[in-house]
Amino acid sequence: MTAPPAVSIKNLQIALPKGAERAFAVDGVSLDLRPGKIVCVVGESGSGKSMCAHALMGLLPDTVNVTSGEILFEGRDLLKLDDDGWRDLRGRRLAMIFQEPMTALNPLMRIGDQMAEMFEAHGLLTPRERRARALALAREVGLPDPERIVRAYPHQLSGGQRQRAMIAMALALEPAVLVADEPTTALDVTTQAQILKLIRNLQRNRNMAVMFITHDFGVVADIADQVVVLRHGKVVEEGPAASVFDEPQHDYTKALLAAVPSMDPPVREPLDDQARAVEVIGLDKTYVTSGGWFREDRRVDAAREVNFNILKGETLGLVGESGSGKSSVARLVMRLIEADRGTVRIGETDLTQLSGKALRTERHRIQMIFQDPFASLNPRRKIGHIIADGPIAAGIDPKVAFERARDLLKMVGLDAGALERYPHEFSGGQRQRIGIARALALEPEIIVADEAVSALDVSVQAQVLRLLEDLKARLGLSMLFITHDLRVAAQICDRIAVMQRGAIVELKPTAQLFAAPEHAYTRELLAAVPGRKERAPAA
Amino acid sequence: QEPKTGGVINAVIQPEPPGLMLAMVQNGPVQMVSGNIFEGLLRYSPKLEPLPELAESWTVSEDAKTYTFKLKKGVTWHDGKPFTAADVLFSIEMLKQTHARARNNLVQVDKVEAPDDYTVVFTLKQPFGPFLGIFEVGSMPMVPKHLYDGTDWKTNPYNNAPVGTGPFMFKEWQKGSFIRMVKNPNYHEKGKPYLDEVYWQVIPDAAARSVAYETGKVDVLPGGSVENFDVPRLSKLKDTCVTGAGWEFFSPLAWLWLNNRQGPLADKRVRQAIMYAIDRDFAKDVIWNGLGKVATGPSASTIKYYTADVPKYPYDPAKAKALLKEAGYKGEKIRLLPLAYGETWQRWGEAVKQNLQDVGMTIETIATDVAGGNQKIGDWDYDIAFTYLYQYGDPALGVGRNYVSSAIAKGQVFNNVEGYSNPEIDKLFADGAVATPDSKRKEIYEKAQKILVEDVPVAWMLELQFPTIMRCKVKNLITTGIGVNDGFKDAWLDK
Amino acid sequence: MKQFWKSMLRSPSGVIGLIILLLAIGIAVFGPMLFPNSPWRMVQRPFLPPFTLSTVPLGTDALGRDVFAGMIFGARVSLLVGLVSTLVALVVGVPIGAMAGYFGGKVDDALMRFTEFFQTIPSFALAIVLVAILQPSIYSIVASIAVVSWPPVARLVRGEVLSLRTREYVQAAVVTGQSNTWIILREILPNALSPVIVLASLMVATAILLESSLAFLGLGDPNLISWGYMVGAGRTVIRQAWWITVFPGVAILISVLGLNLIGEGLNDALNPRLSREGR
Amino acid sequence: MLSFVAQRVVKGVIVLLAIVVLNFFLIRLAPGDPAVVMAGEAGASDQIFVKQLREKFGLDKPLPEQLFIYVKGVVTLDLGFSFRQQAPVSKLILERLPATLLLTLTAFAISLMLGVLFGSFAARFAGTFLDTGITVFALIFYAMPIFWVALMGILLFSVTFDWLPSFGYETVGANLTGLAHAVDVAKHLIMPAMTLGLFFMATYTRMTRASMLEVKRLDFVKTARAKGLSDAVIQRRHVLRNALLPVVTLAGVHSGTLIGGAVITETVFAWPGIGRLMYDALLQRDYNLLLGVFVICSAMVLIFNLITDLVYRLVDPRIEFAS
Ligand SMILES: Nc1ncnc2c1ncn2[C@@H]1O[C@H](COP(=O)(O)OP(=O)(O)OP(=O)(O)O)[C@@H](O)[C@H]1O
Ligand SMILES: Nc1ncnc2c1ncn2[C@@H]1O[C@H](COP(=O)(O)OP(=O)(O)OP(=O)(O)O)[C@@H](O)[C@H]1O
Ligand SMILES: [Mg+2]
Ligand SMILES: [Mg+2]
Repeated sequence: MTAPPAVSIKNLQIALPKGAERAFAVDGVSLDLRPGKIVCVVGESGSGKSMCAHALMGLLPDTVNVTSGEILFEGRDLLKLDDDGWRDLRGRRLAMIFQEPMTALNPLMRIGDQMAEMFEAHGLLTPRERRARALALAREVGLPDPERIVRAYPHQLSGGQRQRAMIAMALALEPAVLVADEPTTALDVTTQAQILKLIRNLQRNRNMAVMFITHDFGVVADIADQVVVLRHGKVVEEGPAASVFDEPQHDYTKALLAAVPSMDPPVREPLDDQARAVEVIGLDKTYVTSGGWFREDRRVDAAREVNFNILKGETLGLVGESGSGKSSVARLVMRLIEADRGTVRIGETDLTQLSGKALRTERHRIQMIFQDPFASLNPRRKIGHIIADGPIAAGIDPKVAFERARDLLKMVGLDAGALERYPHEFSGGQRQRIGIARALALEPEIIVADEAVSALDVSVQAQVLRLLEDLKARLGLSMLFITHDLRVAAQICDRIAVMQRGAIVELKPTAQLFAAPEHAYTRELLAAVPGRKERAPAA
Repeated sequence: QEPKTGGVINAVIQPEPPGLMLAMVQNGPVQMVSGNIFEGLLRYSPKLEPLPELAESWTVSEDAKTYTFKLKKGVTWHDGKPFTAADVLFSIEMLKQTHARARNNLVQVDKVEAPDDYTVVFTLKQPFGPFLGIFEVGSMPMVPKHLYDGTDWKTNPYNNAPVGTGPFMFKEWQKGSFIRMVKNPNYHEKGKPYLDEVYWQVIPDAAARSVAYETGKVDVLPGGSVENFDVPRLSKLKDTCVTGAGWEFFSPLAWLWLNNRQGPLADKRVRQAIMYAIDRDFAKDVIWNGLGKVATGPSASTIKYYTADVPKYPYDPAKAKALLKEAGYKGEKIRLLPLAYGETWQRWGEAVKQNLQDVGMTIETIATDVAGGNQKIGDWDYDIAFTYLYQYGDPALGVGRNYVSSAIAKGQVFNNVEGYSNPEIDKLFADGAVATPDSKRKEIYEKAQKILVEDVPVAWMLELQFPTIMRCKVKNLITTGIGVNDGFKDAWLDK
Repeated sequence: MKQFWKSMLRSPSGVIGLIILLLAIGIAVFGPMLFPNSPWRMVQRPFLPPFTLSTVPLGTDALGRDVFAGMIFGARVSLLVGLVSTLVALVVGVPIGAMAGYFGGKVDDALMRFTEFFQTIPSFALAIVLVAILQPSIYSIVASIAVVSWPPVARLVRGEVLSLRTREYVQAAVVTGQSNTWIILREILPNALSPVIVLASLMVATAILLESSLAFLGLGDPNLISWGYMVGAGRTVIRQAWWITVFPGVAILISVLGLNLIGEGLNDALNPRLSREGR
Repeated sequence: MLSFVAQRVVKGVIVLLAIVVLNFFLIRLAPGDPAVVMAGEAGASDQIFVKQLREKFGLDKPLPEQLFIYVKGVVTLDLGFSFRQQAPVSKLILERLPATLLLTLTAFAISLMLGVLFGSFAARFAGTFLDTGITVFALIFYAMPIFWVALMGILLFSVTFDWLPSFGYETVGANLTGLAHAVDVAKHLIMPAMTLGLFFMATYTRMTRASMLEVKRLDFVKTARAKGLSDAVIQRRHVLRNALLPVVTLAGVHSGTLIGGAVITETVFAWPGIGRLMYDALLQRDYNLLLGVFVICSAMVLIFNLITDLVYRLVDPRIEFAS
């Protein structure tokens, strides 16, 4: 049954630079990737998943070194490869999808060109054919309006769209081994389902070996052949998917499985008698990008007549396909971009009417957790400052602010040493938590969380969600919770709004929505949630 | 040696002239180029004796008040029209309005008449000794009446393509690059000019000019176009001839304006102390590379009626200190204004400053560019200032103007800038201009020189010499006292 | 701060640069005290080549003045002109560029038009006019050079800020209610620093040489000697006496090299991705 | 986009007028009087003459009236009459403009190309001997006075080897046409363009290097490597393009100032350009000519600024046109 492994990682040990939270990012990891099989690597954020993946691609950061072990691919030890050797393998034989879509794309190159580069790098096809292939790829990964998207620049795409572009690139040359570092984290469930199917198909047809890093157990359940559980850089459990799910051996695995949120929304008290914390009336936003000298302008309706309100202590979920305008609505509510029309009210204050200092002082009432954790952290500021700056600006004594930053870090599961480090020294999930800590630091009334937990592993996710619930209860916090993880939405939201192409198509209390979705799109979404077939893990 | 005909000469012109219409603009480079296109009635030998040019001959009446010029016949303008006395009359009228020096020179003229096409008669109000010295092409160029009469002179198109009677015709001017003039085939002196063409190359950097000469791209470096420091090196090059001749008419003399009006410098002894304090031989040897001559007084040695029999001021710091002490100078600050004409002059300013400081004077150098310096001098806002001036052959033309009290006026950069006022000197110069005969004039001017040198209204430094460097195959370039300014008429190339 | 110095001292270029600069400043400050002779004094025969007499090790200039003394005394003025005018240019240019880029719209328009006024007049001409108006002195020269050197800084900073202000971390700072000043100072400028450092360390040389061009026109401070002055003064005799321009020229070159090395070290020290490990 | 350009042009014209007015006063603040300068040159400085000159140039009129006359002229594209050269300013400038543009644009292209090339090499081999070598090389041309570099070039290539002409724009009197003429001009152009270009090169070299080192560490470079792209392509396409932004900014600033900034180069090589014209006008206080040059330079700079902004947009699509 077991074909010879396509890649076999043996006893890999990767050292971190001085000052990092531990000596080795990865310590003695061994695992095999077999053709036609998907190995899911799960584990808490910061456990060294990405490091393994990067080592496999020969793309470890300068400051990090492999201290021992080997990675065998087609009989060669990749760790001993020279530059030319790597160049030949990368892209063609080994491909990778990166965790953070915004920074992983060249901001100055059109999407289509970046895709076409894949072929160019290996001297394949003519330029014309490359362009045609790029277009086809865009279509294949389900990018909407592919003709337009291939001409767009990364910043003009939604997070999910960017991620799909990345996936398209990685799959372009049908590599023997695909390393996917949380490839669907930023995607809505329908797209996620598509992509998973895509990867699955390709992997089956081409007999591709896949290393799939994720923390979404639904996804694991759907696609994994093998599961590897990492913790603190060590493999704690490994085995066929079914056995890991059914008979987890290690306590940690058990805990992880226990933390997977269920699709059944808990019963929630109706909050009707509460005051309105946020009121959004008739928001419209159209992006117009000038198309160049003679080309037509590109227009995207990111918000069309968006109306909703959030009561005090309530969490409103905002779900919808990638690119439907969720982040845009969040930004409009935050007044990071100006609406074409419409009003945003916080309590009694009309945020859209304020400006300057008045706006600034009101801002601490509403805080945001950004979708892209890396891009939203200043690369030249230490974490301590990043978190404490807001409170200090609000007039809190710096000492107190730093003290609180320390507490907050602890609260989101990072140790105090993190205060002194820079953003690039953290894993994706850790950065996400830093973002959360920053938003909480100001003790806002309202939090706009744009995919706040999507990069977190389930245990931390559960922890953070508990934290948010707790804060909500304690401080009467309201939340606009943007997510595409419907399980999470089910657990945390009082009501859910479903967005499609800039418009809210359905808005209902959670239980009602899950029980009786009206809109066709909502039904589609619910059907696409991964891991449904599998026995629901205990909530 | 028989002159040979044909050939092209490349000469350097520095700086680029602002225009070529000599009647309208008269700075050095304009004269140098246009002096070959236009002509005057006379030229002057190196001894400054008048020579015929457009005037064939001239006579002076007994009372020295009527000068009759016979014009040369058969002279044509470059456009073929004949040159006649009418042109002379028109030129004089025009120059009176556009040519400051000509106007000054002509104040003694009562009337000018043309009894026939080839005779011009000047009648003076009173005898004017230097009168025959004002007809050189730069001082009184002849202008074509038929092209200028009744037009707006300022915008006349012929300003850009001047038409004269000279040996060369204007052909082309690429601004910033070169001016080209070609042989006038109908020139009135048969056989001349010998050259086919002359290119005046505009090369603004002195070092680049030397290189252009070294690499054979130019053949003639008129006086002042390379740095003094370069002269010895260039002179030693193969086939290179150097001459200091050709400046007799101008005789540039450098001195320091001393502001006689105020402060310590109002005291004659302080001014004398300055003369003693400055090492002029050092300046000549080091700064001017041995070129030129230490000046003895207000007249250059090439000027008429020059005398060396005047009080002497050798370099004597001790004496200078003594004089300063005697005058009660107590270290009051004295402002020195160097001339912003380039490195040589800057160095000279520094050397003089050092000399004066050495005898205990407190000197503050004031920095300005040329225009700013002119303004300060014109406003009498200085204590000591560098300058150098042309002398135009006769003390009545180029010397007196700097010392007579009638020439004191604010806003001008020459004439009596120093504010020296001595009735005796005023009288001597007034008499000298109109005295006859020559021996009488000589006596007067020698007396004036002695008084001036004793009084030190300004501190005379050097008679400057600007050697012309050229290839030895260029023959006969400098034949007159005005040098290259009309030199290409006689020049020829020994191929 | 301590860490900053530590990483600065770890980069070899930074160390070499610092040594050069300290040396130059040391000469500028203490040189004239050790060398009491006026550099204007004519001490030997003119055009004495270097290394012939131990009393005038670097030879003499056109007037027989000691080139070595000139180098020592000139350090003070040249470094002053170079460093101070660059500093002033930065103090003016950085805030203007940052504000223009950050606020955009009308503010940007107004500030950029203002910048254009200074930027569009050829800088050399403007410097001459300004010095002429203000009367030449070390102060007016420094001021004029600063006035003509800040526009590129402003433009550069603006360009960088323009692209940085859309970054998400800047938006993150906006939503936490931080003041614009804070955001510009803390979030944006540190990330725009590297090109500014490069530009500034180059500007010093331009300033030193601009001073020499002014001196050449008679608009230098005639009572102070500087490297620029020496270079300019030796210009005409370059072919007879190379040493008059070459020595001060080399001094300028070394100072500029030093400053650029410091800039490099500074860049590394300020870059968190490098500071931990060194290279 | 077109409307953006149109708007900028309108604004540019307004700025230009403001610049004219301010320059008008600025120039006149400088001590010195053109009439006195000219009288001085003519070897005569009596007051009648100076007064005559002042009348001729309209300098006797009150300043506001002079300004009015001047601005009126500028609006109708008449830059006035040069006192000293006795010719229309626009004619004088137009005569020189082609030479200046040829020189500065060539120099500009050289400096940009070499600068970016060397800069990317230095970045690619940062910390190595090659990097240091490039740095020192670039700085030599930057820190050494231009006239020195120029003269050394002349001594080497004109005097010693006799390969290149040492001065001028073309061989005077050769009357070449067509290709021969172009070759002749190119030969004359090489040295001045190199001198000027090498000077500006340092800035671009250093800027490119610093910027590339910054960009090199960004995530998308990793993506590019994961694609299997060769190092050269990554450097060029991904790193360099992203690093180019500050270089473009600076290039924009320089391209404008280059026009009037080539005084020394033009002087040493006797290049008949505008820099020299301006310099003389300045020293002689030829107000109209000086103002004219300033106006032309300003217009050039404004045009280049606009181009820079457009190029910016090409280089960085994230920057939107403000309207
Ligand atoms: N700055 C911009 N300029 C032009 N178009 C933009 C811009 N930002 C977003 N868009 C477009 O607006 C649409 C909505 O984007 P938005 O980021 O709000 O989507 P989203 O719902 O948050 O998606 P995701 O779940 O993938 O993050 C997308 O089609 C995107 O391409
Ligand atoms: N450049 C770096 N310098 C120092 N430490 C680093 C660096 N990059 C990552 N780390 C540390 O290495 C460890 C492993 O990081 P890695 O990115 O592999 O985590 P991960 O398992 O992918 O987590 P996530 O699910 O959050 O992405 C973390 O503790 C992180 O803080
Ligand atoms: Mg990761
Ligand atoms: Mg989004």
